[in-house]
Amino acid sequence: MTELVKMEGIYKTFPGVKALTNVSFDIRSGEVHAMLGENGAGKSTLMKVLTGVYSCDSGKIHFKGQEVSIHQPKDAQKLGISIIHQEFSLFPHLSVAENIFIGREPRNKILNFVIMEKDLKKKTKELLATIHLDIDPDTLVKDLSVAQQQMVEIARVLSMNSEVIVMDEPTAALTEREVKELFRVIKQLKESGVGIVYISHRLEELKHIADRVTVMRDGHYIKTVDYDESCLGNLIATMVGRSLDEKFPMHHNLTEGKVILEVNRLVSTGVLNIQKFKLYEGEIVGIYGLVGAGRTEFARALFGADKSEIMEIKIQGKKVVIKNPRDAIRHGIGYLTEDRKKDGLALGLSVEDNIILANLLNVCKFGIIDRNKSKKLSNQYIADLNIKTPNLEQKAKFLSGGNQQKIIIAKWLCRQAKVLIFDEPTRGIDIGAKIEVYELMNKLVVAGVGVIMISSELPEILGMSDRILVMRDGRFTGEVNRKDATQEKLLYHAVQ
Amino acid sequence: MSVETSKVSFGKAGLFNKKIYNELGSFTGLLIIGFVFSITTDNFFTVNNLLTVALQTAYICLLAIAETYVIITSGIDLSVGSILAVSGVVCGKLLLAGFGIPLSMLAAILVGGLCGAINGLAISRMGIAPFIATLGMMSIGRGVANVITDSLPVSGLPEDFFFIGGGTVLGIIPVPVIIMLLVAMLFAFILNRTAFGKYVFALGSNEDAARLSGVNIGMTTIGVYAVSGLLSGLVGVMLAARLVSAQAQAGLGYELDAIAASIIGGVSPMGGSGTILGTIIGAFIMGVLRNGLNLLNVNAFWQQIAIGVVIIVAVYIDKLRRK
Amino acid sequence: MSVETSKVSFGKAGLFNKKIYNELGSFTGLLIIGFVFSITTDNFFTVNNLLTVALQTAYICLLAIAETYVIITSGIDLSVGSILAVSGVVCGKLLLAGFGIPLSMLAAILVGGLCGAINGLAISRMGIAPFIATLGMMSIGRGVANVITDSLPVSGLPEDFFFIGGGTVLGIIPVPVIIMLLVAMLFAFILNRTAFGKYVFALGSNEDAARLSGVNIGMTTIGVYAVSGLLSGLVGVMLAARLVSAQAQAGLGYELDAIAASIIGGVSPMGGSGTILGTIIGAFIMGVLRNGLNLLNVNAFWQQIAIGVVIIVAVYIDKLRRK
Amino acid sequence: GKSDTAKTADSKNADAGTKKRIAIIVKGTENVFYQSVKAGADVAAKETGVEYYFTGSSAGETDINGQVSLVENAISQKVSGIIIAASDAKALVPITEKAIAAGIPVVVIDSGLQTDKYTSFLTTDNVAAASAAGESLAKMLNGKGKVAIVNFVAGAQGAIEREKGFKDAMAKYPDIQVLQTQYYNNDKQKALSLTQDILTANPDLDAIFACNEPGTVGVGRALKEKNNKKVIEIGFDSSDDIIPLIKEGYLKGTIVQMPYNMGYLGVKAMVDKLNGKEVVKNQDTGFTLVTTENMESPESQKALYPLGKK
Ligand SMILES: Nc1ncnc2c1ncn2[C@@H]1O[C@H](COP(=O)(O)OP(=O)(O)OP(=O)(O)O)[C@@H](O)[C@H]1O
Ligand SMILES: Nc1ncnc2c1ncn2[C@@H]1O[C@H](COP(=O)(O)OP(=O)(O)OP(=O)(O)O)[C@@H](O)[C@H]1O
Ligand SMILES: [Mg+2]
Ligand SMILES: [Mg+2]
Repeated sequence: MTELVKMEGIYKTFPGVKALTNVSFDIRSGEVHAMLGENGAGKSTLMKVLTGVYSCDSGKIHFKGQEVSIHQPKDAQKLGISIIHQEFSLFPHLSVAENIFIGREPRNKILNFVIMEKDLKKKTKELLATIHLDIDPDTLVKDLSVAQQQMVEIARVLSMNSEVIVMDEPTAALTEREVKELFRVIKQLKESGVGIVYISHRLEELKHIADRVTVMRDGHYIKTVDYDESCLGNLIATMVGRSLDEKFPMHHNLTEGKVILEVNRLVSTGVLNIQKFKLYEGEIVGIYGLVGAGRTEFARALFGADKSEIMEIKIQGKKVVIKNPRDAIRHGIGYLTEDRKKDGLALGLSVEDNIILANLLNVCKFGIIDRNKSKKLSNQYIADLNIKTPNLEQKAKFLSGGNQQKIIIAKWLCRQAKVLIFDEPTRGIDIGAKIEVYELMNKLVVAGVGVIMISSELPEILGMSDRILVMRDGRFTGEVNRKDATQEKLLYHAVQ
Repeated sequence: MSVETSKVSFGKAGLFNKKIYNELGSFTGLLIIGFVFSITTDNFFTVNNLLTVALQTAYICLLAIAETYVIITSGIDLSVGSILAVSGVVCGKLLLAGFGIPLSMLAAILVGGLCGAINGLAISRMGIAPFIATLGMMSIGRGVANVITDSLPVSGLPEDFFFIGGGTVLGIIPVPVIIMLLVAMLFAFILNRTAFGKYVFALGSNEDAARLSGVNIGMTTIGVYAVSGLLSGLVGVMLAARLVSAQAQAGLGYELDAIAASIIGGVSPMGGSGTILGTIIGAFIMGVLRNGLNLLNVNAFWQQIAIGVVIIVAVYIDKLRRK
Repeated sequence: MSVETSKVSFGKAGLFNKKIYNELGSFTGLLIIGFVFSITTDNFFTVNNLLTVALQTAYICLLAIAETYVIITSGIDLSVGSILAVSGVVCGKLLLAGFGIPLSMLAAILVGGLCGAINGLAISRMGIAPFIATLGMMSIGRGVANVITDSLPVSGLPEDFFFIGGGTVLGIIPVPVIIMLLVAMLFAFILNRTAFGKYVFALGSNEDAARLSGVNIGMTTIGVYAVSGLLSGLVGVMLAARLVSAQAQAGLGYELDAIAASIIGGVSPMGGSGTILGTIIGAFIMGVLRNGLNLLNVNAFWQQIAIGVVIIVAVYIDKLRRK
Repeated sequence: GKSDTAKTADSKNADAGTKKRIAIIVKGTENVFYQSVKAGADVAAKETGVEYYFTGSSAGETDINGQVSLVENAISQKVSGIIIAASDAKALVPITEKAIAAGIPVVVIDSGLQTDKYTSFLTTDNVAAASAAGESLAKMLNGKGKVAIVNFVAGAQGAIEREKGFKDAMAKYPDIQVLQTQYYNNDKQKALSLTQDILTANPDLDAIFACNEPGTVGVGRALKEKNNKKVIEIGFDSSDDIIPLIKEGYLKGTIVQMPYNMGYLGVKAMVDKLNGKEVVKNQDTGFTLVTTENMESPESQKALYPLGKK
């Protein structure tokens, strides 16, 4: 195997943050090089340096033995290095075909500036077929589901025929089925000699694809080892600086709590048809399903974020009307959305403002904010959730992906909701933080909160839920108890 | 056309847009306004008047096409009115200096393009917000036009020059209308069928992503504002031709009309979407409204009120239909 | 002040902003401009002239505060100049009808607030883009002011009324300056220290996230435009008082000055950030510039050019500093 | 308009104490009209050896507040005298009175100011001039017909006066019908479009009265585009664009003011006042009605070419 890329002594600082300190890294052809590290460890930053998004303060990059300078994304593209970014980088108003081939459209031979629409569509169709994605190339990206969008990003990178492909948490927005598809593609790429960097917080994925693993911590390179399943525990310990005994902390299941939320009918034509749904105090209900099963739609309808035609629900036995998120929040529901950038965070505002946003009225007297109270609350959750931020005033957009996710969790914890809907709550957060979140959930349910956890990660669903509901086509197609639950059963209901 | 068809793509519906259906809403609005005036006045629905409206609106259409490009990138161009004045007076002075009509026009339009490119440079290289950069140019351009002419009309231009701004072809179709249609087709083609057009959309849809995809943000921005400047320059030359006299005061306040026409025609003020056809319809909604109210002899002050109300209502109806 | 302090928060730096440091850039710009004029003219740096500048700028400051709220929500308000005119003439008519100064002023300001609230309703309930909704109101308001007065000046107002717009306190400090400072402090407080203020920022930063966090988008939008209308109404009343005569033509074109002042003062045209202090500095940059160029007797046309250039340069310098 | 800057810039420090400086504040420096005022002032300034600066609100004729600021600036500069063409008859009163109280004499030109503390007022009598235009039009129409008025901006003092004078004249002829006044906001293109629309709406229109230079040109060009010599246009003001229209007969007559006189006599009056001489309080600077017929007469030629024929 030849060495494709070698990065040496990379340093990068942001105002107030030393993101990378003397990091070295290499990529060989035909390998999958996994990168592990806590949220904010500097993984994405290192890859952004490699792909020209950021310039490093100092350090060297070699490509196929030659020193190269990469100052902008174009430079990397020219060398044949491409990346699937952790944060979506698509154009919502452009079509799938245009998104995939932007900057590299098939052009008319004579009038070089004219795009050949037919060729573009044909090439897109062929490409989508190779990853078994059945969408019309003319669809606007804003009309796709999150998972479909992620697949479009993958298609775009594949279309570049690069020699090095960086995948920064490609599976965070995917479900089991697409993940399998992705792994198939990765194996093909490997065989054809492409070097792949694979960043993920879903450690169980590594066993399917990883050849080598590099661990980073706090902006430092820690070590690189050949992957081997037995070393995983060791790696995690290196990564988080302590050993984690159990992946899914057990919680004390209160048998027969009171019904806290009862949905009798929730209908939205062509999208949702829910007949019966109950959530008990102190319970975690997991909702599983494939992409497009309608889980997010269920959560949004319940929260009043989308209009539904029929909605008969009771909270703590009382009939309530929820017309908008404000009503839902007033009745004690909280909703952690699946796409933190789109509708989770106000990225331009400070960490503090984001944390207290849903809870402003409780830190206000006559509409005036009690600054001390607000600071105290924010600091408390920053400590509880171990959020890495230089200070309370830091803008949310400057935090790493995982820490952003934690801010949203903090927002709803701070609101002290009775019913919490977590849509993909651990998307993109590191193993240590995941366990913190799980422990938090446990603490919440012990305090009597009911949690609805939507997740595409089977182990998480199996490990955390007291009860699991499976959705398909906007309906519940099965219910399984914790002790009877197996992967096979859930998948059976999901595709039945 | 029923609502169910909303998801059907109309295939290759000409150069204007892939989905012409989107424009049906504002087009219906235009038809309704036209219909009302046809009934309430004797003279609205006559060939003569309709051609007059087309002529009056052609100038704003051209400026609105410029704004469409700019607004799709999520920018704004406040300087079109001033650039227009600069190009107009430059053209006038060159004509007086004896450079001949084609050469003077070309040079004047290029001066407009240059002013636009400077806007683009300030925005992309200096990182100035489009509102400020073009507001600056609005002030500078007006000042330059005044300095060039000492704010006196540039008159004594050759009468042949009139043809560009007010002449007719086949004895009836105004030249500005023909110019406008040709320009509209060209710029619709560029927007929808060329790489530059896609970059314009990409820039307005998600600038970060565009940068990460290797789109040359700087050149696209400069290009868009240069286009806006060129079109403004063209309009400046045409307006000067129509009066056979160039004024430093020409086009004062036209930027608001042009921007309004684009947005009424469905260009998203947040960027990322819009069509040339829609923009032209938007310009005609405003033009027909002004013409019709004049024909109705409505008091000038009530006209202001009516125009404000109709603009809002027209956009609202279009909004409802899109849902 | 060295660059290293950039991370030091100035703690409780008054009501204006948590980090007054952010404003140092534009403030330095203002000082430089002032310094240049102090050297080049005899009369710029005199108590009398500085108070004159403050008086001249107070009105635009108030309108710019209104725009600051609106632009932070990523909106725009083109109607401030027209609303100002409506409030001014309403106040004048009420005074003539004998309602007394306090009552007439209050009613006129509330009329302004009402116009603003209508803008807010059109934007939040009808989903009209702010540019269009307020453009409509700009036209409607001007029309209404003209209809009310038949476009004749409303004169014969009580001479006491002058105090609000041109009187002085302690024999020297102009009343409008005092009003402006009080309003600025109040609105800075609201923006930074109340739930409403946070909602304004949240709305501008990410509307979807704000909605899902329980922010009442509709009420916040209406509130913001109502605030803008109230402040415009206040300015309308003050301008009428200064002239002891109300005109339907008052405030024509002031919206561009107000918007420019906010953006020069660092309000992001994309929404989500901005401060009242910055805005005031922005307004003063424009005000000092105009005053200084007048004192220098610069030809009006070259003034236009100079103002355009300085605006761009001021924003650019501020931009560089923030990096 | 470049000379004034240069002149004041280099001589300011040298003899600021000795030389008298006058501020001439007009409604808009961009207007041909005020350029003629300036031409007159130039000559008078040379003759009398004073210095002056020439300014106006860059926001245009309706920016009353802007003009107030310009007067304030003049006061803080301690100029020797102020010559003003006021944007508003009442609004400018407090500030000019403040100037007078500060010992700065004020000469008013072009547009009236409702105070009697000024030194002298030199103007065209807008009402009389427009009325004369109306009378001559009525004669051309034989006292019968349909007439439109297009005016420059709603609410401007001059606009109100000219409309009033014209309408007063029309009121004497019961068979003349006057349409709603429409406005073109000083934009020639808008005046042109407006005229087309008025003609479409009123095919039987007999005449149009345009109230200032841009309007007169716009209306004239609209008639010329359609080669329409049937509709009689009467205008106000003169310029290089207007003169050919009269020659060709699209414009039957126009009122020519004497802005040059305003500038010339205004500076003279101010200098007299500063030298302690008696000054006439109200001076009519006069007007000439130039028509296609009389345009070659010496009087008309002088009115049309105040700065001399080029
Ligand atoms: N543009 C930026 N400005 C300021 N700080 C930044 C910026 N980008 C990243 N950081 C900081 O740099 C550090 C490394 O971030 P990075 O995104 O590389 O982490 P990561 O390892 O990818 O984490 P995650 O697993 O959460 O994605 C973090 O502390 C982050 O807050
Ligand atoms: N903005 C949108 N416009 C149109 N269709 C959409 C949109 N968002 C989602 N859909 C469609 O609605 C259906 C339900 O999507 P939803 O996101 O609720 O699925 P999910 O079960 O939550 O899956 P995911 O894992 O993708 O979140 C899918 O068919 C999806 O394509
Ligand atoms: Mg990352
Ligand atoms: Mg989902």
